Amino acid sequence: LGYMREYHESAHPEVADRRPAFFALLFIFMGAMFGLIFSNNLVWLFLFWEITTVCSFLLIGYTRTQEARQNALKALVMNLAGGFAFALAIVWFHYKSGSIELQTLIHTSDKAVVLLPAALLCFAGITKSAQLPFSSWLLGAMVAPTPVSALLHSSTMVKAGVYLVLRLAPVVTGTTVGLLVGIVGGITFVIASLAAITSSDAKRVLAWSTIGNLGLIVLCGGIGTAAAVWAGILLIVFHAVAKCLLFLCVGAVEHKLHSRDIEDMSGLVMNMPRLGVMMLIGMAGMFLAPFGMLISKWAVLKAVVDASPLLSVFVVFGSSATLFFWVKWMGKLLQVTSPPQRVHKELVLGETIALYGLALATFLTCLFFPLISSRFIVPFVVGVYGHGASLGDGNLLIMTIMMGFILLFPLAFLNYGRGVKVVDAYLGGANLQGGLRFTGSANQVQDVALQNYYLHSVLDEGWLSRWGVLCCAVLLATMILQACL
Amino acid sequence: MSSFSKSPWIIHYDASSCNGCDIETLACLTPLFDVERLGVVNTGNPKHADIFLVTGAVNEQSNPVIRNIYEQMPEPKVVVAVGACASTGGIFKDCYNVSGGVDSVIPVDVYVPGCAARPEAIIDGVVQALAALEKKQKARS
Amino acid sequence: MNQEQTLEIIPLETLLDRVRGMRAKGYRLVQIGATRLPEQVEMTYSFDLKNSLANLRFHVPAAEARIPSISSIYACSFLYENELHDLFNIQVEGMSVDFKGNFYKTAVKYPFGSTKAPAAQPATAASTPLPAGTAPVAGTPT
Amino acid sequence: MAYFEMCRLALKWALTKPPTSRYPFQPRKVIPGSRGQLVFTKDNCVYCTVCAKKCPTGALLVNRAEKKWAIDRLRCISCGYCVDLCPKDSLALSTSHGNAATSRTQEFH
Amino acid sequence: MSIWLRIIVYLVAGPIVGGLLAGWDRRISARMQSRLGPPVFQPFYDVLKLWQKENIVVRRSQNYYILFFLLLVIFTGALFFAGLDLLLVIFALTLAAIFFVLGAFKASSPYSFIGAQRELIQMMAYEPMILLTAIGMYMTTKSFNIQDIASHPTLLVLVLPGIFLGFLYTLEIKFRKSPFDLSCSHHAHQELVQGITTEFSGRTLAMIEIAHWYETVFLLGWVYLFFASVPALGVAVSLMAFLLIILVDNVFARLKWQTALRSAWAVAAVFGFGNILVLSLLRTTPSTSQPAVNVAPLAINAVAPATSAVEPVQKN
Amino acid sequence: MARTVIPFGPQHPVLPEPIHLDLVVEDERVLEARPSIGFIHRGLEKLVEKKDYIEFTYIAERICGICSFIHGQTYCQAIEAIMNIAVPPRALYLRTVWGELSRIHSHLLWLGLMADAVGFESLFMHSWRVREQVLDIIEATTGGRVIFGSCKIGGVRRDIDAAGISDMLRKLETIEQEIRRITKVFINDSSIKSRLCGVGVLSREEAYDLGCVGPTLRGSGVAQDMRQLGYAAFADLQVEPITRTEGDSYSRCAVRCDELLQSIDLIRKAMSKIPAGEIEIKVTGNPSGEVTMRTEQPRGEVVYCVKANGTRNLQRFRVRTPTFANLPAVLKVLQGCELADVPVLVLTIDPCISCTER
Repeated sequence: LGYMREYHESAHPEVADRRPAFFALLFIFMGAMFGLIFSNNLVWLFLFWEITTVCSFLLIGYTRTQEARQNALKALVMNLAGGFAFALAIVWFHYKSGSIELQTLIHTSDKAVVLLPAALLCFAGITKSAQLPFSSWLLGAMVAPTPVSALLHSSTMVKAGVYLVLRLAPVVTGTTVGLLVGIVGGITFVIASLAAITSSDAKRVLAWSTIGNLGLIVLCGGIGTAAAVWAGILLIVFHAVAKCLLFLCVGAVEHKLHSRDIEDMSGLVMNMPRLGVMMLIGMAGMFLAPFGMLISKWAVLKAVVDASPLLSVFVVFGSSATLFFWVKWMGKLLQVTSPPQRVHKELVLGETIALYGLALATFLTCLFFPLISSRFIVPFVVGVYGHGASLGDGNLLIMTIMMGFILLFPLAFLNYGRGVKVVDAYLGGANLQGGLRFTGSANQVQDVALQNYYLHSVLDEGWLSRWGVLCCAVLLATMILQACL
Repeated sequence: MSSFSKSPWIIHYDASSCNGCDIETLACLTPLFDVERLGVVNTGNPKHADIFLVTGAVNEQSNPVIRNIYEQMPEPKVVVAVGACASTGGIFKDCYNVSGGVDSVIPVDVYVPGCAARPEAIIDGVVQALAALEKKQKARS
Repeated sequence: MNQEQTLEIIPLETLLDRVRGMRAKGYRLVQIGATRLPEQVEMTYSFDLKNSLANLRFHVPAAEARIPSISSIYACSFLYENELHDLFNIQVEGMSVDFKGNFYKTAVKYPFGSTKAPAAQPATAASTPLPAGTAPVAGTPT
Repeated sequence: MAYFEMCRLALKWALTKPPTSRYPFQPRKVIPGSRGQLVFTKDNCVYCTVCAKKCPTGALLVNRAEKKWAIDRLRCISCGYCVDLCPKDSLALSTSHGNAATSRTQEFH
Repeated sequence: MSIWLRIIVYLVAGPIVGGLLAGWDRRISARMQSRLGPPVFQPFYDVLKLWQKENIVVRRSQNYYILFFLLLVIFTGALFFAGLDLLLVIFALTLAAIFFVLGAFKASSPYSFIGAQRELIQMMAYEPMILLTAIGMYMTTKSFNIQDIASHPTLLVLVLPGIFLGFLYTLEIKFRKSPFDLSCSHHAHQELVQGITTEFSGRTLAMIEIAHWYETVFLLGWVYLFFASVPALGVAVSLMAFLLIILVDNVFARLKWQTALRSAWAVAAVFGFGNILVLSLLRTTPSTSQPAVNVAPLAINAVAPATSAVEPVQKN
Repeated sequence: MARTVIPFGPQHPVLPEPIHLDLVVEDERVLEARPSIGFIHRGLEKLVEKKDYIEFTYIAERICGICSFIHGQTYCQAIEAIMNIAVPPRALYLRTVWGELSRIHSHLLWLGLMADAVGFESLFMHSWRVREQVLDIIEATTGGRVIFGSCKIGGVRRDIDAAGISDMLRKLETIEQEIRRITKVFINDSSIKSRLCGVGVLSREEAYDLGCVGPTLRGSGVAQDMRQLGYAAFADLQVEPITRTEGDSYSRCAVRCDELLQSIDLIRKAMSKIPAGEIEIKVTGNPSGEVTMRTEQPRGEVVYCVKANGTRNLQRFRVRTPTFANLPAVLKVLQGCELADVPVLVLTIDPCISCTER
């Protein structure tokens, strides 16, 4: 399980500010996470699991506002429901097989015995990773301070859920339970990606995107083939790095602009160049071709198509929706509608280290992706399945070439602004000199304002999540029933 | 270079004409005259255009618009004043709100006579404009 | 031809009531027009019902003219009223959409409302007999 | 089927010779009676200046003393008012549409 | 090296063929509109002219995005004609399109902004179908490798009729032709002036044109892939598809983005997914007619130390 | 949330004439559209003080290049009404024919522009191709393509001889066939329907209250047509207003499609009834008096208020053009429409800005 180490290292540097109590909580949290990952005993696992639940409850409620408390409670209730399922699974498994070892569970060949506990554990994993019927707690958790959000999202809490699901993948693979888990993940991915389009709150977009990506991981877990699990783990790693970077960026921006509305981030690359570029790297890391997330999505797609092509439809639709909201956000950062106002002292030292580190990690994980894969992930997959998976070597070479393209892009700026004449934007001939202003109705000077599309006329967040919750709840109920019978 | 005379892209603006020259300008694009066979494309965007077709005399409000559009066109560019009004102010030159032909605002390279200017006359104007375009390009390089 | 029309001179004070009455009878607002007379502006409100035209007319002094807006009765009147303001310098009070003098951008402010009234016998180039010899060419061609 | 009407129209025309004129390369199709450029015949002109006085755009300039008749082609709107008024029939409208010019000049006769 | 040869042929012939196709497109469209139309070489004249025009920009960095758009489109096509991984080609294409969109965002002008948003909507609309096409091809040929797909003995269109139709539909969006010329169109766009290209002029606009040529060739190459086992038919059908697109361009009004998005997703769900559904149903029932292809796909290589056996399919 | 604010016009490829709108947009829904006009305001109403009343005919014709003839005709009618001139019947019939020809060319022009506004370039081209055939008739009979210049106070300036009439009727045959083919597309094509149906709905009451005129009003089900006043030869030719009840852009389009055929029909009727005789009578003296003259332009009712005081120059000349009356309707339907509908809605009233702003 060496890969987990690597993944934690990337999550570490951000915890460099705020107060002792907070820090202590975080520390406990981190500890619990380590425990969670390294324990094999189901009871221990359960203990750590519940510690994270409680920690997250405390962390979300940290600001002690009404809203924070409510959301914290919501998180607690939902996670406890999952914990309950967890407990039930342990009891049942112990009753049936007399063992409380995770390894035993995984390697027990008698499907009848392990299926119900596996299903229950999956259920627990799904609650923890905020899959659709339970997604609201994670969205609510956005009231917490940004490092908490970052922690919850990118590195630990929610990953614990998918980690569990992935661990169980060999058990559920090929069963109806696995299929249903996969479908829940798939639906979550699509719905969350669509929902992310409709939101202009940066953290909410990130939250939805996290839910979506976790959905993708759960989908992998549900499919449970070697390639799928390999892809799922890749997703965890890359997602952790890029998401962490993004959360910290949003946090830093919020700190400076006192807003986390994406619309307010217009022209960020001009106003806060370093932060803007970091954010762009983070976003590129989330969905652009040569970066890690895309490699993993690619792997996911291949794995899914190999295992059950029908499920690929979720990946296909979901990822196209993902594309939309990321690109429009990136565009917003690049767009300059008003004269740039440089914000001084963009970042404090700690933040700088964290952000640069993570940005570097985004590149490095991508560049050294084959290494990571073969050194850490493949051994794990091989350990479980007896064989591993990879993308073709030739493809990796091409990926590297594309990465080269991306790295070359800043070089283009060496020629910045030479040989061109700057004129005003086209405004139907009504433009005024300098800036994006035009003579409007009644000879009034109007400023151009540009707002991203949220597709409200075809997508509605409430409607989406209602139906998503309904579908997934039905599917989960079917899953448990199926496992019982 | 000959490429300029083979691919003149136009933009059309109505400074304050009676519409007659406008629809004749549009008629140039339509099947009977089809200036696209000469490579003309109506871009509707100053940043892509080579030839600025202005119809109508200039009035108080269209004055800055013409100037803006002209400034947003990349070099080399030529201006064609289409019709009597655009060339001289025409029948409206005595109106209180008309300041005269287009050349009172921006330099005009070709004048097209007529009220309303016939499509053939406009085509003639564009052909003359191409020569001016070539000349300007030579001067640039 | 059947261009039936009636013309009624009304005092300015009754304008709103009369217009309301017109509206109640189902008339459509056809136009609001003004004519600049030497000292006054002659206002004409035309209404139509089933192709017969009814005009209401009143006079306001050319300087400092003020009339109430009928845009609360006929919503479409705001265009006419803004035009009256920009061309005739008539203050229209209570317009639903007020362009505040920016409806038309004219080179001459209030072209029809200059204090100098148009001469009864305007002398223009076209109609004035010119001394034999040369005919005028307004604005010599360059 | 009405729905495919446009397909029919497009395909039919794709296979038909287009009605496009080849104008600058071939002469324009002239419709008799079309109002084009004003043509001045010097022979019977008495330089009465009626045309110049009545021209709505002031495109004509007549000097009786010097027996000069001039026209600014760019101003002329081919309305034919002068043709109607000319007492000596020395003015007529031709069908040609006149040439585009690169500068504003007057034409003297 | 035949791969390198193919790439070089593509790099050289791509713009020529693409430009000629664009020229024919304009000419045929003109004829359908009862016009004579421009000369076939018109696109080349246009690009040549644009190349010499003055370079004007709104934001100084906007042109670099377009440069990379062009490079990446060429790169995509090269990958495609080199016969590499189909998914990778799609990703590269997406990356290219994203650079285009970001360039328009950067220009920060209202019309290019709306064009960019609409282009994004279009990308979102066609992406599923394009991915499903790749998946459908993979399911039939057991490989994402274009080389393998092309040399596969089955006539893909027979197995993937739905996907083929869906792909043609997407092509309509990809070529930015009516009814889906939402973000920009060749002529003045009635809503957005020049849409996404509004602020790009001169050399940069020429680059966009060239990129479109490359894209055309690459996309028609993809159509060919459906008929790759009968090359002559493939070429013929690609050209027919191009003609069809021109015809559709001329007999449709522009649809709204809502309609475009909904219909494209519906097509992807019905034709694309439907086709895959049928395929997977057929596959689960044992059929002898399916040729057993045992070419080791590049896609999933076994790297396990114990065995190099391929496990591409489900275990059940 | 910040909203998108963008300028639409004055220079915009869909607008042959400049008009400006500040559009406040969210996603693509227009929340607010603030107009700005005056880009074509020349102030020609005041030109009566400089040009005499006969010369002014040429200016009246150039108020607008599309409805040019009917402007000239209305002006002449107004002066004739003031001066009590009895125009020879043949002249009245010729005016009717030219008026209807200009309606056909204007409606075809509009159909083309509308097709263009919904992104249907090829239909635009076909509409304008047919329009050129109409222009051929017009040029052959009047000598002008868009500015006819054939109307004068007291009659018309040109006659159409028998050969000309039969030639015209023959050409109208083919034009009618072509028009039927094109209008079929406008009426039936589903992609056009998807862009026009339900866009810019004006109920009967709204349209009437907003003072709409012409096809805009008739598209909402109000049977109002100034040709029923019986000016020119319309007293002898029965004109039944064509109406539709839906009140959306599609119904306005359909009304115009039907009016094309109606106009062809009217020309045929007029040509069959045309009396022989003089085409003009001599006009002497100066007008004195006041009249309000209304006629039906392709876009609807135009109102001329002419006041003369016995001099060669009119005292007041005022035009209220149909577009001016229809503008409030556009502003109303623009609220809450889609950005893609803006060109459609701006064009749905067949705006003629140069008429409107004079």
